[in-house]
Amino acid sequence: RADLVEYLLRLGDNSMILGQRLCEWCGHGPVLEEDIALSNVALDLIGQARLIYTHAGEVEGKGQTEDDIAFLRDVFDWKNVHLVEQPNGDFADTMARQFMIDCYNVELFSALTKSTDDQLAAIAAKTLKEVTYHRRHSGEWVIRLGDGTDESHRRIQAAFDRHWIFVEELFESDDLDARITAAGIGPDPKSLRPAWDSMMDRVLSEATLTRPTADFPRSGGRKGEHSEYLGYILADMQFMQRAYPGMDW
Amino acid sequence: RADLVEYLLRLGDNSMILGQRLCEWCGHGPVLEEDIALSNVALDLIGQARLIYTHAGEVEGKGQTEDDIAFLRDVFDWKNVHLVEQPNGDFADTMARQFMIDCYNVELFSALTKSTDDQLAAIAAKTLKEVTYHRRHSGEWVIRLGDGTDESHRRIQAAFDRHWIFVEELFESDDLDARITAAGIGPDPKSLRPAWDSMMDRVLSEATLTRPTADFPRSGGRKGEHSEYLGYILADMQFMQRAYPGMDW
Amino acid sequence: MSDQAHLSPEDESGAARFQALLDREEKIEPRDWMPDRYRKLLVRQISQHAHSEVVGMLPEGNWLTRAPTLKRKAVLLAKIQDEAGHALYLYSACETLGTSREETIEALLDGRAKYSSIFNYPVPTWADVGAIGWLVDGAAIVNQVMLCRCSYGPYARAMERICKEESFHQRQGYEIMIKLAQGTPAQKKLAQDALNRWWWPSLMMFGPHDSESTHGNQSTEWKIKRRSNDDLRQHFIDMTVPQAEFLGLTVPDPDLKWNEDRGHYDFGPINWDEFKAVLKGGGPVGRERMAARRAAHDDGAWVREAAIAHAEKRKARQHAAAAE
Amino acid sequence: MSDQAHLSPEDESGAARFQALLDREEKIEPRDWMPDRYRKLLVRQISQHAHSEVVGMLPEGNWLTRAPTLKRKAVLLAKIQDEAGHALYLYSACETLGTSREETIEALLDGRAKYSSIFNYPVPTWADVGAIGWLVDGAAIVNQVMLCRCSYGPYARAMERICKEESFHQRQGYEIMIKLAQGTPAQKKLAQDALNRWWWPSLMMFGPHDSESTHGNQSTEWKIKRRSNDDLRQHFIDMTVPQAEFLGLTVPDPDLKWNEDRGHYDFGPINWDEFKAVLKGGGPVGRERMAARRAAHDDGAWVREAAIAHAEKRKARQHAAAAE
Repeated sequence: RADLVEYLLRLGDNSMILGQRLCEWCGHGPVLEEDIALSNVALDLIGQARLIYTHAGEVEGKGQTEDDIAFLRDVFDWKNVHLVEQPNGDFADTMARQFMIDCYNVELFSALTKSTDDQLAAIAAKTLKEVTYHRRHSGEWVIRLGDGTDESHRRIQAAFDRHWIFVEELFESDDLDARITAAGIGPDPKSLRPAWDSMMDRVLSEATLTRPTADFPRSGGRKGEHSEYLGYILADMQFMQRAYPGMDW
Repeated sequence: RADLVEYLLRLGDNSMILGQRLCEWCGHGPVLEEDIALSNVALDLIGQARLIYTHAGEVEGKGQTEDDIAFLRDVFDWKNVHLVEQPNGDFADTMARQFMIDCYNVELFSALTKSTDDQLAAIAAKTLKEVTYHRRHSGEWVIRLGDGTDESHRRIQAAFDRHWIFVEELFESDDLDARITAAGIGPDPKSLRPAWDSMMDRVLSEATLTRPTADFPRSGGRKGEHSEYLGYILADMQFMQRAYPGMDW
Repeated sequence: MSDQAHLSPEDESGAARFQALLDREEKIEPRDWMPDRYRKLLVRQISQHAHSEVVGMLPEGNWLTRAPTLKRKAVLLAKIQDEAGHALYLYSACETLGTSREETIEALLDGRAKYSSIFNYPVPTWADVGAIGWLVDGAAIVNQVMLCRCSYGPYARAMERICKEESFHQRQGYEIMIKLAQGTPAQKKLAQDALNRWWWPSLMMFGPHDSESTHGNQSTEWKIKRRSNDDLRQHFIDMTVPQAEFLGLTVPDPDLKWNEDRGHYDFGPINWDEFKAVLKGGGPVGRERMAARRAAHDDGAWVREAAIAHAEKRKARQHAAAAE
Repeated sequence: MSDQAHLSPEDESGAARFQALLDREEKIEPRDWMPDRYRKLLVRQISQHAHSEVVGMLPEGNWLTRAPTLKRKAVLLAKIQDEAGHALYLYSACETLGTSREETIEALLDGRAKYSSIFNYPVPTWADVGAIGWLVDGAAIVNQVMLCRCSYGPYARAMERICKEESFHQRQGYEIMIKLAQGTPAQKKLAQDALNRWWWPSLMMFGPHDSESTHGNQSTEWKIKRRSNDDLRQHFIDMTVPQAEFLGLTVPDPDLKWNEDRGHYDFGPINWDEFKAVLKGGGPVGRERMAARRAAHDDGAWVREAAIAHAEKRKARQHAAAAE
């Protein structure tokens, strides 16, 4: 049960932090339609986090609500991968990051629809629809920017180059993953890689982009090791719950 | 006594928030000497805030420490003027902001050395030396940038133009000021204006800069009315005390 | 020189038809003849309304990253998303009058066009998010309900869609206020402070007194505006004061009291100097709002160019493929 | 081909004197003759040290805005200020060897020069600030105490000044750790986590094993380096383990234990693959560190240019005034 809670946090934290990052775009998008699209994606991600946290709280059985889980943990207790906590950068950075995680999420939640944990399987079924739409949206932008102007090509290529050091971490497995896989709760992260690779290659090629390589991949997010960005994200995100503890909003 | 506490917070909050802003420069200055100079100014300002807060806590007599005062108040309880919470912008913005407040502080603390509150008079004597040095430093930069290259002239002029809407607020008086002045604790803010104006004019002229005008001056900071920046400043600044309440560090 | 002075015979029949439609309370549609000034007045008003939706995303957007609960964060996101949607409807309505979205946005960015000056006040606390929903959206709805009966068809229809969502927003805002008002003393203080700051600016949203309104008359004749500023303002006050009482909050107007004879609340004098200063000087954070919009526009230029370039490439390829 | 191979007669007497100074444990001074490789080795080492001070401002600077108390904030500010000062001393020492600060900084920014890779680890919690002071500054001091006896005068003297301040920093860092270790369970956990993350990287600060060290021998012959990497590392461990015990924290090395025979602590194998990867790939946040330094340099260019332009204008004016 502790394993399941931990595993759920890994899932929920990815959605939560990426959703939080996307909130920063609000009102600053390159075109109104994208303001709407980005907040739509953010809304889905935060919705996913809420479902997953609520489930985690119930499995844990200590009465933790979705808000307790989101607002009362400090950096080292967060289990998200490094990719989702990266700054938004320019629109190309945001789209490269998004497409990378969307491709991952489609494979992950697709596998999770067969989870032996019924509740998680149900959440995954709902989430799969959302992330499939996200992938279409970000994928289209990757193609548009890659095969757009010289400037957009340069920017989106640079964005992938910058973010490629975060790829390995997505597919890292540890003991917990082994137990989760054995229990039929979730897939072995490694097993998601071939499909991710082929989707990535297909879209990069259509976008006339070069697949980057990474010398020194980041890792450890799932174990609570994070970049210096996360602390700042949490300082804003948790301010109200920290400054006004235990109140109803 | 409540008046004195409130008045001390107005003084301390200006130093605190400006010191906090200057901390953001650390490691990002245009040249190492300025990294040192800016952190030196920040150090002085934070030192001033500590003395003033400690005094305020003692006058109030409810056992509040300097840290309680700095870390446990939300936006609306802060009494600083708008000028000090403005973003650092470029080096010109920081120096224009700094020179404006330094000129103000020299006049203010000079008057406060004659405060009927002995403790405040002692703090003012120490502070006056510091802010006099600050004013020399920022004033030299204003001249250097104004009478430097075309680009630096343009930037520092733009910086003054941008910050001029915050001048009026420095010299606003309210009922509290009237009582404080009557009690001989501190000067009427209005009375500081002529000296400020003449120092400003002298340096702007040496810097070959034009004194700006402001259509719609900001106000209300001393009563707790603030820009949207302050909330973000506090979210970072107060994170530790909020997340780990009542601990020793 | 009035519009009537130089009408061609064709225009004359158009003008007659236009007046007939107005008289019969039917809608003017994009392809109908309409006086130039009617068109200009509408473009001015609709684009100002559209810009207000866009700029209005910023003050609340401020709190997306800091909303106190996940539910509130999600609701706020959905609300701001709606506002972007409203802006799209309204830019479309402008386009039916022959003004492209690009032109309309240019006018905002170079300062020719206005947006509601209510968004030039800062939003320093979470309670402000509640107060904006309750009071600002509340005032907007009073205006918009009237505009659903406006004589120009596309605008009236856009307003109908918008009104539905807006009343949902107003309810959400009020719900935030209820939570605060029923909460701890700290929360109640947040709520009262926000009401203190937003009350008078909300009243100013209805514009100057009827006696001073510049566009009022023509707008009323053409059935764009169907109730006067003072009338709408009174309606808003009558509706809102009981809500404040229910919350247990004090409206910051010592002169406010129910007038049995009038069947309305009497209220104190509005500080029009502040109104004018905010309109003129951009208000406490007007500069920041416009800077944010300009930066979004400028930083997004390469994205918009890329989208166009890609669409053209794609079209050219399809063409080439079809030609083979 | 050794330096000796193409010495002029003048150089030869210089070389003799250089060796004699070394032998007598006297300092080499800037105007003394010295072998080219000695000079290069020093420039490499001193500039790397200077860059480390500069880059080292960033990880801790991160916590200036978030320090938990005002006192800690002030102490941390003072510390970082000292580091900038150390960098100044060291850049000056480099200049005595004929390399300007600009050249030295260029070499950092274009990636030719290195800095201590310890600063390429992230600093996610406040306890890291304590651990950096305790362990990283502690390791630095061990190295620096040795360098106070280095053969090059200006470097040795810079080191003396630096050592004094550095030991103050180390004490401050340890004080942070004491507070945490004596604090609540949450604080203890922060402290233990930080120790876990910083222990091994601190040991790696002393460089590869003596058997693998590339510059060690020549450095030792020239009395720049007076103790071997392994020797210094052992000294650091012997000094630090009792401090960890005093804190009640567990050093993350299951093989660590006191060896009565050796009179030293035995310790487990160091993961040199990680060391090399961090050196090569920049470590977890190397890219961010260099990006921050480059941005500071680029954004500051106009300021430096303005200062020069103004100084010239002023000089020209003084000149003109004097000529009148």
